[in-house]
Amino acid sequence: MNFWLELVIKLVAVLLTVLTGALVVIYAELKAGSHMQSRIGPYNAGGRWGWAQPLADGLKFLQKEDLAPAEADRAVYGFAPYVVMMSTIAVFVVIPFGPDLWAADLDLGAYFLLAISSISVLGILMAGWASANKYSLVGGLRAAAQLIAYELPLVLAVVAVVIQAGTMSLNGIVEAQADTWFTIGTFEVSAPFLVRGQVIGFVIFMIAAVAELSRIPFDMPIAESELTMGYLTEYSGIRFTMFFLGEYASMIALSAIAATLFLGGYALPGIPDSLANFAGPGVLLGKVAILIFFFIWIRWTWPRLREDQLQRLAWHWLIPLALVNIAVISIFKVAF
Amino acid sequence: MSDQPESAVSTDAEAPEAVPLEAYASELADRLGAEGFTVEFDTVRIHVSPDRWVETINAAREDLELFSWLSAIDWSKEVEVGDPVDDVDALEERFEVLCRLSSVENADGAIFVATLPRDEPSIASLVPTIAGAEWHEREAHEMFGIDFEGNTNLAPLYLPDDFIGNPLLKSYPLISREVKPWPGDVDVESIPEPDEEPGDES
Amino acid sequence: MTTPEMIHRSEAAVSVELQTPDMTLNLGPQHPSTHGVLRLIAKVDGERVRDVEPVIGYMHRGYEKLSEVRTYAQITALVNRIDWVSGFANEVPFILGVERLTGIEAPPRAQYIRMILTELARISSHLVFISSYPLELGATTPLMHALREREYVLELIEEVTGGRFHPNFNRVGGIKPNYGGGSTTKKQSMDLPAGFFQRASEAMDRMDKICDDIDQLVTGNELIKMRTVDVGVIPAAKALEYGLTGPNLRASGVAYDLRKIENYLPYDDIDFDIAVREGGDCFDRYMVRLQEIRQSARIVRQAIEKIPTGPLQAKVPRVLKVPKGQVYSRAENPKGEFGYYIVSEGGKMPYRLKIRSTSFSNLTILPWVLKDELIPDLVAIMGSLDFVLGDVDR
Amino acid sequence: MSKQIAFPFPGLFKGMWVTLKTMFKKAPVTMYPKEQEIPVPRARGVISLDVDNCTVCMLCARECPDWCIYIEGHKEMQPSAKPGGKPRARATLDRFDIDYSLCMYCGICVEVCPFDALYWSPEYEYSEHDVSNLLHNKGKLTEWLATVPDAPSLESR
Repeated sequence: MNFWLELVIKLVAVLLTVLTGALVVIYAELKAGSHMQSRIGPYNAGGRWGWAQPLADGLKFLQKEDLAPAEADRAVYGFAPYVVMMSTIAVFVVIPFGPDLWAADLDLGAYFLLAISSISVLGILMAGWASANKYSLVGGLRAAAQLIAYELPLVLAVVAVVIQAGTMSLNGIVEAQADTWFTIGTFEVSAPFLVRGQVIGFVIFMIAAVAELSRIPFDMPIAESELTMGYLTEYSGIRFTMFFLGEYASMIALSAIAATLFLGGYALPGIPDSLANFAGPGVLLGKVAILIFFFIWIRWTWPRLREDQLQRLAWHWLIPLALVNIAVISIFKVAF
Repeated sequence: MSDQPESAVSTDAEAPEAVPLEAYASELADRLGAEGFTVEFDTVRIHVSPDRWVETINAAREDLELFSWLSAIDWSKEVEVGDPVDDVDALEERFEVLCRLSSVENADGAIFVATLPRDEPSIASLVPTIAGAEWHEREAHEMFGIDFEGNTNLAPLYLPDDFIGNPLLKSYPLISREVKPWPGDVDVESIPEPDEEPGDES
Repeated sequence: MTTPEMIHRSEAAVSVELQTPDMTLNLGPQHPSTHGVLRLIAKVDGERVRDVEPVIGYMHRGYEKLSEVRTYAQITALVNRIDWVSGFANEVPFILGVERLTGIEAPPRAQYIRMILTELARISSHLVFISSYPLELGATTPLMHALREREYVLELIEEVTGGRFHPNFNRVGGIKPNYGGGSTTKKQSMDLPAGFFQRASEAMDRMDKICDDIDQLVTGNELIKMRTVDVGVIPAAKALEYGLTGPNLRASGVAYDLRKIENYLPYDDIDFDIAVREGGDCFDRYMVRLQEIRQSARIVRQAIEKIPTGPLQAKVPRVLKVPKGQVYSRAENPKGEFGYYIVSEGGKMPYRLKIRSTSFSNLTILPWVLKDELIPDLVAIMGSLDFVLGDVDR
Repeated sequence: MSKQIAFPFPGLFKGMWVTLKTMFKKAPVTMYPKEQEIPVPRARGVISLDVDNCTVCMLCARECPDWCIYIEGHKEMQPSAKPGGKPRARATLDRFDIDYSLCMYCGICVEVCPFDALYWSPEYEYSEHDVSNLLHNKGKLTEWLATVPDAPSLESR
């Protein structure tokens, strides 16, 4: 196939996945959250069950004036949302949706993924600093401290998976999970890494993912009751939409990563290889949906932590635990 | 439920204590060396000399632990709003500063009253010993113009910084009641006399 | 887990190396955490609040001045707007004060109705706290769950008084007269409507259930404990010095409840406990209120069992003459001691009305208790004091 | 409830169970413009006027704490009910306005009216785009009279 045509198709596919995915997740959050609160959520927009609410919200945001504070550093202020959005979208490039359904299969997929997703810290710091607002500044700094602290357990949890899989390619990791674990007679049993001893790694990854997303219980950077909206305080219109979509897109991205690394990605035991390319996206989306529901569920149930408690959780508990996890996994890998 | 004994409802628990209440008040006034006391409607008022204001209240706090509130009354002959006092001629114009202390064990409690002159009223501040009095004193300062010596932060509490006047003084008019006529003032026109009715004139 | 010493030790290590200038952070008057128009000027050193100066008065309506140009009947309509989440409870001390001045005593049934409605107001006020406090800590769902249940209480209040928030239901010597449907009904009082007892006891069952739910959702939640336990500790001596009353004082271990002490309504017929906790931190203040909802539900249940029949209005002269005198009348409001110092000079209107509003006194402790706390704790402590700005500013 | 934090954090999961249960329950929501709640009979929604009963005694206007009732009237001579009797003066209402932008719904006017001319109606749908339209005149106040409900029956004990 023509290289350029293929590139365009892949780009459009990734963009569409990200944007529609984000809209769907926003709708899911509105709806599930409101039902958890004895409300009914969106109801009127789009006729049935208010399915068009995220679209309507998006349109509304587009119409809003794009305000910038007089004291703001215009260039940085304006550019920050796109940095966040970009880092999120770039993550999707390496996620495999089927044995042959991927935008790019890098040898260092897992490495690329962690590297690119930490760029969003920059965007958030830019937003916090350039807004010329004390709430934004405190929020931005909180975000930076938090994202850097939780980048480590996230990486360490992934390292354990990479050790177990023996490859950094995401496709390779999925295939490693689809491979035979052991056989009972002639029956071949395969299982995702979660079952194969990565429970602690998965829990660490999920906690760190929530922190990376700055969602409750780790939403200090935007803590409404303290900092009004943290680094987002001054943003409006299209730029706010970027942040907003970025947040939900990265929620999908992190869920997809977790599904790929720990839950077997597009592979599902029992689905033959011949069907994997067709069933793969569905399987992956199903797993992503479960994880996203988990994110939504805790967001509407728990309160938030305090900044020092959050740091203590990362440095005193998660990072040592992740290191122990790596050691244990390595020993098992070498011994068996 | 008419079989419910009516006597079970005792609302005025203090009524039988009326005599002990006066005994309590006089005992308290004696102990604190106050100028006097009044007990009316189950409310104990201990009159304190302004010089011994802080001293007396601190002594009283030994068993009346809870600082409840502090405020003032403007006794004025000139009344811009509301009803004037009962007997205007006999009134001695003055400020009364009130401070209520309560016991947390029982219903004991007393209102300490110090009388201040109406021009340049000033009294020692309670803030050094009762930190909670600060806002109450600030309120009394801005509302009545009473100076509390020793309270370093007498900035307006409620009112804007550039507000002029002391709104709770009786001489301070209530603007909202002056800019609009009272609708109740209109009366239906008087009944015309029969011989003045238009038809009869001709 | 986290002890204050741990925080201070880690802070000390940092502050030796980094001397940073303080930043002034302005919270309010429009800010999500101040639920009302409270403004805090906080000097912060990083996340730590060094000094805080509350600015109030954005909602000052001058009730003390307005009361000087209103008759006693008109003031009753005014005072239930002071602390609007428990409107009924504000009327009670005022009307009791006027009754003490005039020497009129309301009949037992009227007093029972007052007691039932006061407790319903207490439940509704505490439910607002239970809903808004986790919200300040970031939990959004208890808000909706508690407000959903509060609706049942407000419906009860509305059913009896005609107003959800501002009942204006107390009259000197009894309760509000009936109106409409011929002049004869006007001489009767508004009795409880049919089916009220049934609906009230059903609503009280709901209150017990929501308390259990809130226990699961909030009280037992470890994150809530991490945020509130040992945060904003107010020792009893400080609380008394600053005039804290109500749940804020009882959380510091002082069993001061005017319902037991003053006995201004037939509370001695009812078997209930004062909720007291010893710690004086945010968690204890929260727990006291949660327990008080259960106790109030208990009071309402007993009251609807014990309510006597009989008249609702004592004999009151057609033109009510309030004699000359001064009275301090107080009652246990949901937020603490609420009092009116009424100075009557024998006129139609009081000569002076000092309103001892609860939240005002409860808020005076803010500068002391917020000093050297973290910004997130500032929000947690402020919320735990449970104030209403209308009650602060009057 | 203890202040201690137990390790496996049971409280976190109990909370999640509560929200999950709530999610599958029907939400107690009234879809306002489509469905309407029926207000209780005693609800203080709007004040209605029975012009025939009004004697222009001004009591309500005088007792109103907000001064939001405006009344004007004049007296007319009417032939006596009995033949040959003296003609009587009867007060006629010219203007009766309630300014609902000022009204604080205390109900004092309804209470003091000695001739049952004022009634509370629980109607609440009279919001306006322009604040001046909240001044309801005699005609509009009379229209509300049709919505006044009967007083509720009382608790039997």
